[in-house]
Amino acid sequence: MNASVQHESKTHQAVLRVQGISKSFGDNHVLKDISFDMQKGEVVSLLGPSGCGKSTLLRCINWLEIPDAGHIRLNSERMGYAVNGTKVGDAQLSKMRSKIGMVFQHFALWPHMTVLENVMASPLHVQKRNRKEVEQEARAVLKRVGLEDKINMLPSRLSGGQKQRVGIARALAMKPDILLFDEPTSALDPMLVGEVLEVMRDLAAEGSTMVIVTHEMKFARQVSSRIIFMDSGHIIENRSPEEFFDNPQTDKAKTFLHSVQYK
Amino acid sequence: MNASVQHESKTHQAVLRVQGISKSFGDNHVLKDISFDMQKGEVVSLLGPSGCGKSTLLRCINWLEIPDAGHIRLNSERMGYAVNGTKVGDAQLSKMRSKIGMVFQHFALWPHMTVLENVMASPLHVQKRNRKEVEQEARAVLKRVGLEDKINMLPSRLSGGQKQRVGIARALAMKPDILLFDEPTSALDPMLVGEVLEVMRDLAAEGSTMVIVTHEMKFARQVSSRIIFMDSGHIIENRSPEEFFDNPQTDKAKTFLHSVQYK
Amino acid sequence: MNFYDYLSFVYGAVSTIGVSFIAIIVGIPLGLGLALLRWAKVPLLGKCAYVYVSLVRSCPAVTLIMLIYFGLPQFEISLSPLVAAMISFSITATAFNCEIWRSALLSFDRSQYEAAQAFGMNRWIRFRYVLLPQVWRSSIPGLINEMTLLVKNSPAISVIGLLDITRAAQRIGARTYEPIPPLLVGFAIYIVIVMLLIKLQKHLEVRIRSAQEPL
Amino acid sequence: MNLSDFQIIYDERDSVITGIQTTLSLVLVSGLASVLFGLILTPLFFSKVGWVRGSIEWLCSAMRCSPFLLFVYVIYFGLPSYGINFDKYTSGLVAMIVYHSAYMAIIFRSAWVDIPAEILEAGTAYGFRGATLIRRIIGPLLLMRAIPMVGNQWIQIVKDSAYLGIISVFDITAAFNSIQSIYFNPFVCFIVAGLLYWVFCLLIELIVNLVARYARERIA
Amino acid sequence: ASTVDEIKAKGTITVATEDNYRPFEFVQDGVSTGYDNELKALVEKESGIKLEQEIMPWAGILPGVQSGKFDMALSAVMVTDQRRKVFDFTTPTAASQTYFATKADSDIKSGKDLIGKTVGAETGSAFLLELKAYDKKLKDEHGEGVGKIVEYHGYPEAYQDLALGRLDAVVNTDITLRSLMEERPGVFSLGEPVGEPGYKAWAVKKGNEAVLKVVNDAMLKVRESGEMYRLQEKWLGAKNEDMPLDVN
Ligand SMILES: Nc1ncnc2c1ncn2[C@@H]1O[C@H](COP(=O)(O)OP(=O)(O)OP(=O)(O)O)[C@@H](O)[C@H]1O
Ligand SMILES: Nc1ncnc2c1ncn2[C@@H]1O[C@H](COP(=O)(O)OP(=O)(O)OP(=O)(O)O)[C@@H](O)[C@H]1O
Ligand SMILES: [Mg+2]
Ligand SMILES: [Mg+2]
Repeated sequence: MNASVQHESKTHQAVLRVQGISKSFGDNHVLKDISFDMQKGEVVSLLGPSGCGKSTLLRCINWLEIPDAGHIRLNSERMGYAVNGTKVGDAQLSKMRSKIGMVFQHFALWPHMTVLENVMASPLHVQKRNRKEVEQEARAVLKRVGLEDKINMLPSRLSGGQKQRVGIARALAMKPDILLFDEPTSALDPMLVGEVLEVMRDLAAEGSTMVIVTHEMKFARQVSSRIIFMDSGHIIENRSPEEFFDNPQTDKAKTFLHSVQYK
Repeated sequence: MNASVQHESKTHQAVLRVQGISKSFGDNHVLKDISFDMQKGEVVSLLGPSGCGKSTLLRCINWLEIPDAGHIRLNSERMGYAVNGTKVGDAQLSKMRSKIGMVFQHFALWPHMTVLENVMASPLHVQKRNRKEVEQEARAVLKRVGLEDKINMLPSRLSGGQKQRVGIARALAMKPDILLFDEPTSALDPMLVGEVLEVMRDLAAEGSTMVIVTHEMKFARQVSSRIIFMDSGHIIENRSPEEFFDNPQTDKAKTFLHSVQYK
Repeated sequence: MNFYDYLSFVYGAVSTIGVSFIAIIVGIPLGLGLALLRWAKVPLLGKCAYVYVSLVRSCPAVTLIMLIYFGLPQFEISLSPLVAAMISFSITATAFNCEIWRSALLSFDRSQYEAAQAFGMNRWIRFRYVLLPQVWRSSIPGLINEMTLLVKNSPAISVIGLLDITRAAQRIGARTYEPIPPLLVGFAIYIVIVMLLIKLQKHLEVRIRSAQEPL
Repeated sequence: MNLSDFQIIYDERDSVITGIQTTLSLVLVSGLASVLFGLILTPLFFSKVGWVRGSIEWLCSAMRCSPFLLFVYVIYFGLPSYGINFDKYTSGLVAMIVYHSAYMAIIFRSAWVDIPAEILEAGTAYGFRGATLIRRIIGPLLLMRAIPMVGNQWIQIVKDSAYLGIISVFDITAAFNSIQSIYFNPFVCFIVAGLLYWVFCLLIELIVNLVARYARERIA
Repeated sequence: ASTVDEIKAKGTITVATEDNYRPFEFVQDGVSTGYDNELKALVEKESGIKLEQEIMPWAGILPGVQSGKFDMALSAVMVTDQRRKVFDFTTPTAASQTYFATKADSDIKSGKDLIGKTVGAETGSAFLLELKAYDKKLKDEHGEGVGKIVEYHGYPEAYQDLALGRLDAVVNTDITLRSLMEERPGVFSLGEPVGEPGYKAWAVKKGNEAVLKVVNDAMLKVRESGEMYRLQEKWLGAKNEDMPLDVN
């Protein structure tokens, strides 16, 4: 993979290093030797046809799915393993995970908590930070996504776009080193997509490090510093948005771009 | 409404006449004096922001929702009423409805019937036509939507795009005078939208009379003979696609076009 | 235990199964009828169905069977214990089946039903070709589960002197002053009956699931 | 059936009240205890240790297969052979709690399984684990989702309590059976008993509905 | 109610018999047998009327007769004042007195020893009422009575509880208790009477004179012929030849 070679020299700055990740479900070889690096402040869009393994890759990054082979390094700390190379326990793993913010396609808010509680839950109960401080920050984050007036509502009362903005706020509140987005707008009404993309655009502009799986091509092009295109478990393109969209190298990427831009 | 005036003279040819339809849910006045006509072979796209009453209007047309005021005439027969002006019963209403084909956002296929049975159900049990003939026609219709090899499958085994094509085949099998589509592609994966629009494009080309609620602007523009734009229960534009898209008259339409094309 | 003791267990098993079986046969269609009354919100009858279900659902099997057997003769309706047991169990089964049918009806995907309406199907055709086949399938596990409940409630019939499995065990225990062995035999018989029903339920669930996945 | 029949019941109100008290205390204690034990048992279904999972499943299917009355007999007449000799009220209570805890555990397990996977996964992704995950996320969702089923089971508890009359626990059914066998007014007696049970169950439904309304918008 | 002629024409009477009341009536090897059942055969033969029998627990028998479900309780029904108000009785089938029984090693010897103890009896039985009356008597004489009275659906459970030590004593008719002593020698022992001497008889609903007459006429003949006393000796262990003819 020339992608990983390309960044090999900058290892010490990389926020995220994905090295030779493979993963199978039974006979289904879903990820095949995936490697790439991300620098601080980079925004990578992960594109590819349905079933090519994008979600599985994100889930491997924060160890929700345990890869069959390969390493994930976050700030040079190896996910799932202690410094001495032994597997870490649940407690240590939780700590590592809390440095990765994840935004889900179907929001996955905790329905029994209010908006504020959703955002405060992890800093409070996992990071065990001071309640007052956490609340202040949570309010600030919610203001940032434009939801300061929905703070005490239950998720069930919110529109899809608002739910997803809570999802983003929840991820931000942990002060993660990197944000993972798994199709954050594809469960939304077309009219509500804009408000979520807006928030993500701001985050990108402010220098957050993000991996985004999306079907919004226009957005991906505008916001990404790099596009990674996957097909059946391989990374087959890993280039700048302009290069990728204007001049795709592989047939697979051409077909893909044709089909999503068809309408 | 200049739209209804415009077509007043051609009444005798109109397939569908919508005359002064109003409908409230409690305090929520959803449709306010809606009128328009459709000639044979016309394709009308019904656009408008979420909640403006598009679905409700379609449901009023085939009397799934009973309007508070106004008439629906299909081939000059009045929906829901007998010639002498009395309300018709379930049986008579069913007959009238079987002349209107409807395609649903979430497909609404009958999951316990195979593809073929779904398509044959209404001609067989409602129109009580001869089984052999119905089966022949159903196979032909399924071929037309490209599903001749899925005939004996259950809907649960199909992809979204295939499901929706069955939905269209089911509507066609009744040989309806008019087809209603309520966001036929918005529950589909972006990759599968194309195959459904393809089928609809063919139908339009072959001269079917269709009302289409959709968020696919490019498609609406290509395929429609007329665009009706609704906002909070009113028709506020009713013009040719070129006029509407290139030169919207109202601010509402401008905002709407901006927001859906934003991404 | 002697030969007659085993015979009395067989006799008890037959009456346990028989009474439950009759109750199911009666309860399934009547329950469906009540459920439809409630589902369609038929003005007065729907409410009556609700009260019926609520009352019967809360009445213990023992109490209901005593009411039927000892109470009805007051109105010159004199029933044999077997008939009284069957009626009392059918009353219960009807109420419970009504709830099972109703929840299947309520969770029935409305848009499909509307599709049937939109495609010109009248009330009967909608019921016969769209509603019933699906509701039937989604009710089967509940209905079989209800059968196991009926079987497990069958010891109630011993209160009016019918020889069910429990009563058989109890009589033998009372005679031999060794209560445990006959109780364990009774236990085993129930386990076999209920296990068979649960097997059937699992079998049907698997078949239904493979035949019909949610849309 | 006439007024004097009701008069008889009124005259015998002492035993009726005793019966109501007995049923009420049985239902309250075993209702709450079975929820508690059910909650304690539920995580065992998800244990990583095979025999733990196996034995909890065995226990629950044994309870699902056995009629309550038979179970009561075994506890009441069987246990003394092994030196455990509860009085009849305690036997009844123990039988109710053991029997219905198994059912509650089954209910909670299915509620647990029904929680959308993504929501639990979000918990894991955000660093929740073990006891914190159960306490903050799984637990509240589990309880709220199970409410209607728990209500149904409580009604079952009320009904099963009537069997305890057969081992001479003086509950509502036993009280009225005693009255009717002295005064020969079975119809009135059992109608009144049935109505009393109805009131019990309506109360349960009322409470459950109140809680369910609170829970409805909090369970996804 | 029908007349004597109607009954004779029809040829049957429906009767209810208890299923577990040794030695009067009980099920043995699937057949209902015992003193009352053999007496029934004699009465049928004498009267030419068939007595169609339902077997059920005690709790259902008197209510069944009272509500008209059965014509007669063909069972050893204790004759009490309260029952006389609702039922008419045949000529008595046996003399009976209510006794208590204890475990063999019990230190309860006399009725007075029951004070503060737990005593069991069957729901709706005459023995329960006699026990309550005795309890009242104890209270009047000694200031305190029986500790606790427990009602049972049937005697088998009561005997089991007695054996397990949950009960200190059970009250029942002397006849039944004697048969219990024979069956389980060394386990239980018979105590003292707690009631007045009384009689057992078959019962019909008050005013059902035709049935009573048909049965009673036959039964009186069986008694006169000495057949009844023979059966008493066989099943109850003693002849009760000096019982009154009418106990109503
Ligand atoms: N837990 C699992 N068990 C078995 N197979 C799985 C599992 N998760 C995913 N898969 C399979 O792995 C493959 C890749 O799935 P994945 O969800 O990663 O694709 P994706 O690229 O995210 O697709 P989409 O765009 O549809 O979300 C699919 O074939 C899927 O069926
Ligand atoms: N059965 C109903 N009862 C009450 N209100 C309803 C009902 N159906 C629709 N409404 C309300 O009527 C309004 C119009 O709904 P409708 O579904 O027609 O909008 P729409 O234009 O189809 O929107 P969308 O693009 O989201 O499908 C909405 O405010 C909706 O909440
Ligand atoms: Mg995915
Ligand atoms: Mg709509």
